[in-house]
Amino acid sequence: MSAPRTAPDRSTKNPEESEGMTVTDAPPRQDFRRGLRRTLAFRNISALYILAVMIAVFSVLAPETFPTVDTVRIILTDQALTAILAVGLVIPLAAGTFDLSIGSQLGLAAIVVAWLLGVQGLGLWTSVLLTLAIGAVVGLVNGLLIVKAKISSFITTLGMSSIILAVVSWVSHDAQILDLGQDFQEVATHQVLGISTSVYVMVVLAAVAWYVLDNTHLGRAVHATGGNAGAARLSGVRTDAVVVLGLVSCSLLAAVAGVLLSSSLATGDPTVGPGYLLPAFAAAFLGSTQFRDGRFNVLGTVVAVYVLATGVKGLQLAGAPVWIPELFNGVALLVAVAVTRLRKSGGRARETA
Amino acid sequence: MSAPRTAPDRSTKNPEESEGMTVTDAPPRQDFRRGLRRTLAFRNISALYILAVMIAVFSVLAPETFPTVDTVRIILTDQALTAILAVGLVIPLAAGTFDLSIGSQLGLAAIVVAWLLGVQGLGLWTSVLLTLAIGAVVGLVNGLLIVKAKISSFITTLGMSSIILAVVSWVSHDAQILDLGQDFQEVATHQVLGISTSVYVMVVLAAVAWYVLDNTHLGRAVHATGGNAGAARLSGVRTDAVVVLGLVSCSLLAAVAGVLLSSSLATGDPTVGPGYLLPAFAAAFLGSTQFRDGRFNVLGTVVAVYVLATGVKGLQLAGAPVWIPELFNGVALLVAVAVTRLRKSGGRARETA
Amino acid sequence: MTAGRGRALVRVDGLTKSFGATRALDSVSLTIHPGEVLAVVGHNGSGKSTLVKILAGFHTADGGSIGLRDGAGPPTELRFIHQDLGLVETMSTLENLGLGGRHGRSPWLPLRRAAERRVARQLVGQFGVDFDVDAPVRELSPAERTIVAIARALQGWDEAETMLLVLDEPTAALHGAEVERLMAVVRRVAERGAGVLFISHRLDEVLGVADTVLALRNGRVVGHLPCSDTDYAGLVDLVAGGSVDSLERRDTERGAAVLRVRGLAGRSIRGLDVTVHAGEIVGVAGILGSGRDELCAMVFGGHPRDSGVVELAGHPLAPGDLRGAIRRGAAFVPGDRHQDGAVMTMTGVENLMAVRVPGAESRWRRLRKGHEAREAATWFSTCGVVPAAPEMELARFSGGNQQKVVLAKWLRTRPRLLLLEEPTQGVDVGAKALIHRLIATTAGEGTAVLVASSEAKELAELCDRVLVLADGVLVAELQGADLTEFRVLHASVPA
Amino acid sequence: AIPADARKRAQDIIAPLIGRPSDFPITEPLKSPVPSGTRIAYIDNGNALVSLVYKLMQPAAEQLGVELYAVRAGTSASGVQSAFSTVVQQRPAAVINTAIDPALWNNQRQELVAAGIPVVSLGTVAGADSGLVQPNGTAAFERQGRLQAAWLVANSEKAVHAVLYEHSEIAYGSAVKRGFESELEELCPDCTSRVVQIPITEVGNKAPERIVSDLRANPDTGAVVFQSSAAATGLPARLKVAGLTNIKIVGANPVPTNLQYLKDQQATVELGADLNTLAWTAVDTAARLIVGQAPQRNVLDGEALVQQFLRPEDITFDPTLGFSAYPDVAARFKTLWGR
Ligand SMILES: Nc1ncnc2c1ncn2[C@@H]1O[C@H](COP(=O)(O)OP(=O)(O)OP(=O)(O)O)[C@@H](O)[C@H]1O
Ligand SMILES: Nc1ncnc2c1ncn2[C@@H]1O[C@H](COP(=O)(O)OP(=O)(O)OP(=O)(O)O)[C@@H](O)[C@H]1O
Ligand SMILES: [Mg+2]
Ligand SMILES: [Mg+2]
Repeated sequence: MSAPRTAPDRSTKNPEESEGMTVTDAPPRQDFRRGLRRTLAFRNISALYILAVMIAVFSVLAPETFPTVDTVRIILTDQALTAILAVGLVIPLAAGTFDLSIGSQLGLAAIVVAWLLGVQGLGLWTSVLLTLAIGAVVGLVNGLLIVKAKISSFITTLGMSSIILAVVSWVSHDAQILDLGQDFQEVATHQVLGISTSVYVMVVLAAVAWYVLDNTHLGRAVHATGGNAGAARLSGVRTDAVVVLGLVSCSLLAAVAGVLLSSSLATGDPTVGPGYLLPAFAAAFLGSTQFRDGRFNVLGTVVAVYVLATGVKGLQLAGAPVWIPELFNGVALLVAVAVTRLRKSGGRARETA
Repeated sequence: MSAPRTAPDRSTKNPEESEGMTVTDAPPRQDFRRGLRRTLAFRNISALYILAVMIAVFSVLAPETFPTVDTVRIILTDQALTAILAVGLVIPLAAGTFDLSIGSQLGLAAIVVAWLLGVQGLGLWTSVLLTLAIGAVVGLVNGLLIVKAKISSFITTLGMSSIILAVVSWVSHDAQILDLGQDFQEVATHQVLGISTSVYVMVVLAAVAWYVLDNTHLGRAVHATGGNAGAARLSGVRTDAVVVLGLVSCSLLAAVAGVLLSSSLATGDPTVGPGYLLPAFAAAFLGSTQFRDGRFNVLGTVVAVYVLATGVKGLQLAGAPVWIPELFNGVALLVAVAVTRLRKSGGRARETA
Repeated sequence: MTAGRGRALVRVDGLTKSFGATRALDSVSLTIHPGEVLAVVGHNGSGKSTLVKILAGFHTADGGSIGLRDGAGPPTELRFIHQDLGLVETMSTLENLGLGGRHGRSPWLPLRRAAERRVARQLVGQFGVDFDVDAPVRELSPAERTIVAIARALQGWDEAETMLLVLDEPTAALHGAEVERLMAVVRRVAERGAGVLFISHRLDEVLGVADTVLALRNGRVVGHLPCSDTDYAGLVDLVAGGSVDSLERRDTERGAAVLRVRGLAGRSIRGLDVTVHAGEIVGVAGILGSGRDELCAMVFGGHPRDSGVVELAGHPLAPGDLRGAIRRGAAFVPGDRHQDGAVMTMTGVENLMAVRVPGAESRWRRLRKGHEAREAATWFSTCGVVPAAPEMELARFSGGNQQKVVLAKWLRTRPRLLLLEEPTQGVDVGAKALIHRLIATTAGEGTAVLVASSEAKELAELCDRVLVLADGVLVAELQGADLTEFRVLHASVPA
Repeated sequence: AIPADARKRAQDIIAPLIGRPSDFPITEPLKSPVPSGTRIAYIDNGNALVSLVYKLMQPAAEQLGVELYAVRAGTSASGVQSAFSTVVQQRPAAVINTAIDPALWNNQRQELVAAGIPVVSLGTVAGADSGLVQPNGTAAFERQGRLQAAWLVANSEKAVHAVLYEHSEIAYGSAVKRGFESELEELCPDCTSRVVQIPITEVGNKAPERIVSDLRANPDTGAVVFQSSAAATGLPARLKVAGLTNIKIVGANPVPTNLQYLKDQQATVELGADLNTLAWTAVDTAARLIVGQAPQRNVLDGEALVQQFLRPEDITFDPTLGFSAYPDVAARFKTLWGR
């Protein structure tokens, strides 16, 4: 059996992993260089290239306001919640489950924490912890409906989303809840080195999610469940546990985002949740085209959130017509993904749906 | 996903097909009776049972207002647009593609027809036809992005939805467009036998979609594409054409709904589209659990739209608090689906995602 | 059946196809004439499926041409049975048969379900089986699915004047008797003037049915000759590039009983007792529906049981408790690789490492990439996976190499009980011998092995003892001198 | 039956606003000109009303010689915050907001106030300590409720059973409710009123269904009062289907569609707010704040809103641009601005 020892077309596969993985028959030096070239390939990190171009363009168009430390601070802070939510979403998506209720879950946490603080008069940390616990319970219910009642995740979370909106309406009487206290407001907005706490929270949560998903066996179990739950189960992965765990983590992160939102608004607002759904999905899907060649991943998602936000901010600062940023969101999503796809050697299209 | 090759509960399969189809090795009489029993099985038509219960309950709770011809007429009319949109959505879903842009497509058609009539001053039918053509083009673009640029349908239509919203904002300057003329208003609201034209339009479109999807080889090709695009392609189905065609039909139906909406509002309103997205998805998914055992189907979808609407209407007439209908929507979706799933002998859950 | 009669149905010239750096086909040329059965053989990854997929239009070739018969008469119609069958699993047999315009009616006209059902029953009936043609295909067994795929390719063939039937390993999941029926059909098709392109790793089948053989190695044609000019050894030589040692029968040293099954019953199995000792290789034979293809899954716990006790080294294995079974040392290579065996979207190494070996990997600590690379290098070479590309998505490996990865995944856990369903499906002769040796070595180290296979020859060569099932019960137990291919086949066919 | 004197009182209250608008709000001239190159930011969240106001402000900005530009706020709270923080960064001379709840941009409000950038906010009811100047604030909304109640009493023979459709998500809702309920109680103790919440998310789609259901569930309801008539978009067609034709509809803050309905006789009366004058007033107020001149008392009190009851016959203008009571608004401000 003369095995064809031809180099497989690794150029398209998980390039960041080849790094440091000495392939037996190639000199390590060259391998490293090849790995680097792959890592920097346009289709692998298209979003970063787009980012670079945008920074250059907007620095010319809005030289006074765009290329400033302020812009960076503001973008970081403004998008921290969307990023937290999108990172949370990556987990169930990687495990092959949709969570369409994250937007309303964020809204639920935002209202519940305000209600506990402002109406029930509980203490700051009690309220926050209770809210997170409620968030986790929602995730648990989602998860159990999916694995026990065997309802598809799409339907489960669509239905759950309606239920949560009803609860929000019931708890808040559709009105804002005010008077949450200065302390609470500090939770999200306290600044360290000119950057508010929500950014730090986002970074920590994203780092944890990244570590677990990309660097541990548990993370691999999550991806295996998403890839082929039946086969994963037969290899000893507790796929049901993975799905439930994924949804609970996602809900927890949504609850964190909700608490931070109410804190930064200093108000519990019953209408804020659903607006976050699509941006989080757009970021997670765009993120999946970055770095890991089609796999949902945390780093790509965070990058996607900030690339889109930078574009919008730049357009705003450059004084583009009001409808341009929305157009940009759509076009950027399509272009970034299309670039990744077109360069890929044929076959295997339409992976998702 | 539990056991591989779990004992198939074959008794539950495609029951409506057995009806009237003499199976050679069973006495026709008995076979027919068995078919009937399956057809009437709770888990197969749970939504209809729920409907029956609701009608009974609300007739007691709101005896004056609920069990009246008026209620029927009102529900029929109110939901005609949602039903058209949901029926449209069934087609790409059956072909395995998501269309998250249907809501904004509806909004686009609503604005475009108003703009052509009110601002450009074109004739009634010219405007309507042009609007439908534009709708079809949007579907075509969606389809080409999916099959040619090989972007997943989820991302494509998410991005497209942003782009459409930008276009709507640009065309309408975010303002309502008025003065569409009495003739145009009649398009949707003209009454025949006390029922407005939009209902008739819905019935005709649903019938056509039902015929094609459930009763022709073309429909089978659509389902095959959704079931396993690769296998379908290898067996000679032109899956790319099916996907594009599915999205174009869906967009056409969304455009019809948009035109009818502007007609019944007598206004082009730039904000109306997105609100229709989730109801249409809920109906299509709930509908997929009815009649055809997990397959997306038109009849189930139309029934789902009206079952949900009847519940909401009954609750409103019985004077339930504002948030109850939303709760009902969520719970009804979950219960109807769970019932279908639980009774099924284990296995094979989480088919979608 | 004389090759060369009439004009060629298909003429392939200089076909070339690369996937990245892998040259899957390298100027391959062939012709098939009416009535000719051409067998294509070659080691795993030699490009056979790629050739088929190019003919089917699934891949586009980098170079070369494919000429279908033109001029007088209708152009050649190609019919396929792909290696992964290409069925829509969510749809019924009936619906799968109707796909792709075979119905000859406008796609807009109403369906004629009653007629379709009649035809479907008839097509399936040709193979002597009877199952619900309205059930979704995913609920059928692999063999039943193969039959659906064959039935689909054959429907209406007698009306097609110039047909080329392409079969990519159609027999991988079939049992002897079913294989016989298929061969009969293939021959009939050829007699009627159709051409057949037949791919198989079962070289005796090739000799039995083909007129001509085309051998591929690394994408290149290394032999194209009439069947009459060669024999089994010649074919082995073409495929494996040398002769293959047949398995040395070892002296059976039975250890303690490792697996003890009592009164097992399930969907098709009705009360079965099995004991497998350490170091013993026990085969399971039987035709479709005999319970042969269910036993391993039930023992492992992946398949529900109605009753019965399964004990591994004295500890009961509960149905559904797969982790418990794995912890106790059970390993299960399922018969359906795509559905149950592997995660096709993950890489080779990820699939290899998918089963956690207790103690070897820590859950929260960073994955040890270096360690994984070493494991992959070791196991890919042990099991002969080519290309040895651990970072390639599994879907891009050839069918046989995917199978080797799945085997490697479980062998790596050094199991106490190895449950194998069709372990060498889709594997070339060379690799098959390698796998047999691996299994024997594993058993030699004290592992109890239970092998379910549709291939009597394999069981006869590999096993110490073969259990023959029919209708869910044990009908014969063969060992020693009684254990021959013929006796296994004979015992499994019900009187 | 409603006592004659009560009806008389009610008629007196509404009479000044029937067939003619309330007084022009701005009377004091602008003392010094706005420096050239002044930029004023506007936050546009895509809402029809918000965009309309932007459109109406453009001629005013031109007249004043300032650059007015819009920043788009997305649908989520982050979108709003992001838009406002863009504005904070741009440091315009003033910021004008319409109807976006200040709670959603509290931090940015503080930053704007701290940076000394004046913020004119239309249609919001933030507290006095917010640092926002709100030309139509709490007072205007309470008056809206009172006027709607008075109109009902003035135009009914018998005691009416009214329903007020409100959006509690919108902060000014409670002001309208307060005004409406107290005035109705005062003028007509026999009259009853219900307050029904319409979720703001249903405006433009499901609101009419909810309204029709509510009216059918409460068949004795004789009058419908809207906190904001936008919720009535699509209502006439639904009422037609349901056969509910004898109900008085007292709208307020009509969007162009509502004016169109009124023109087509598909509504009874709208308490029109003159958005055109309001838009000019906002620019005027911003100008005063920019040059350091104190706004007029009525602006600071949130009463600088021109209102008029609009009947079908009053819709002699193009509804697309909304109701405009003072066609010569440009000329008037030109004089006030000394241009
Ligand atoms: N290498 C792996 N391969 C597949 N799945 C894994 C792997 N590592 C962890 N998991 C999954 O991660 C989850 C957490 O694992 P858990 O902590 O229960 O492991 P454990 O403690 O070794 O299990 P047990 O206590 O049952 O032996 C489980 O769902 C498991 O299936
Ligand atoms: N989509 C793909 N991407 C990358 N490489 C591929 C792809 N498809 C096939 N290959 C490679 O092409 C070569 C030939 O594969 P092919 O499937 O034709 O082999 P085969 O002869 O059918 O083998 P088997 O007997 O195992 O089925 C293999 O090295 C395989 O890894
Ligand atoms: Mg192959
Ligand atoms: Mg443990």
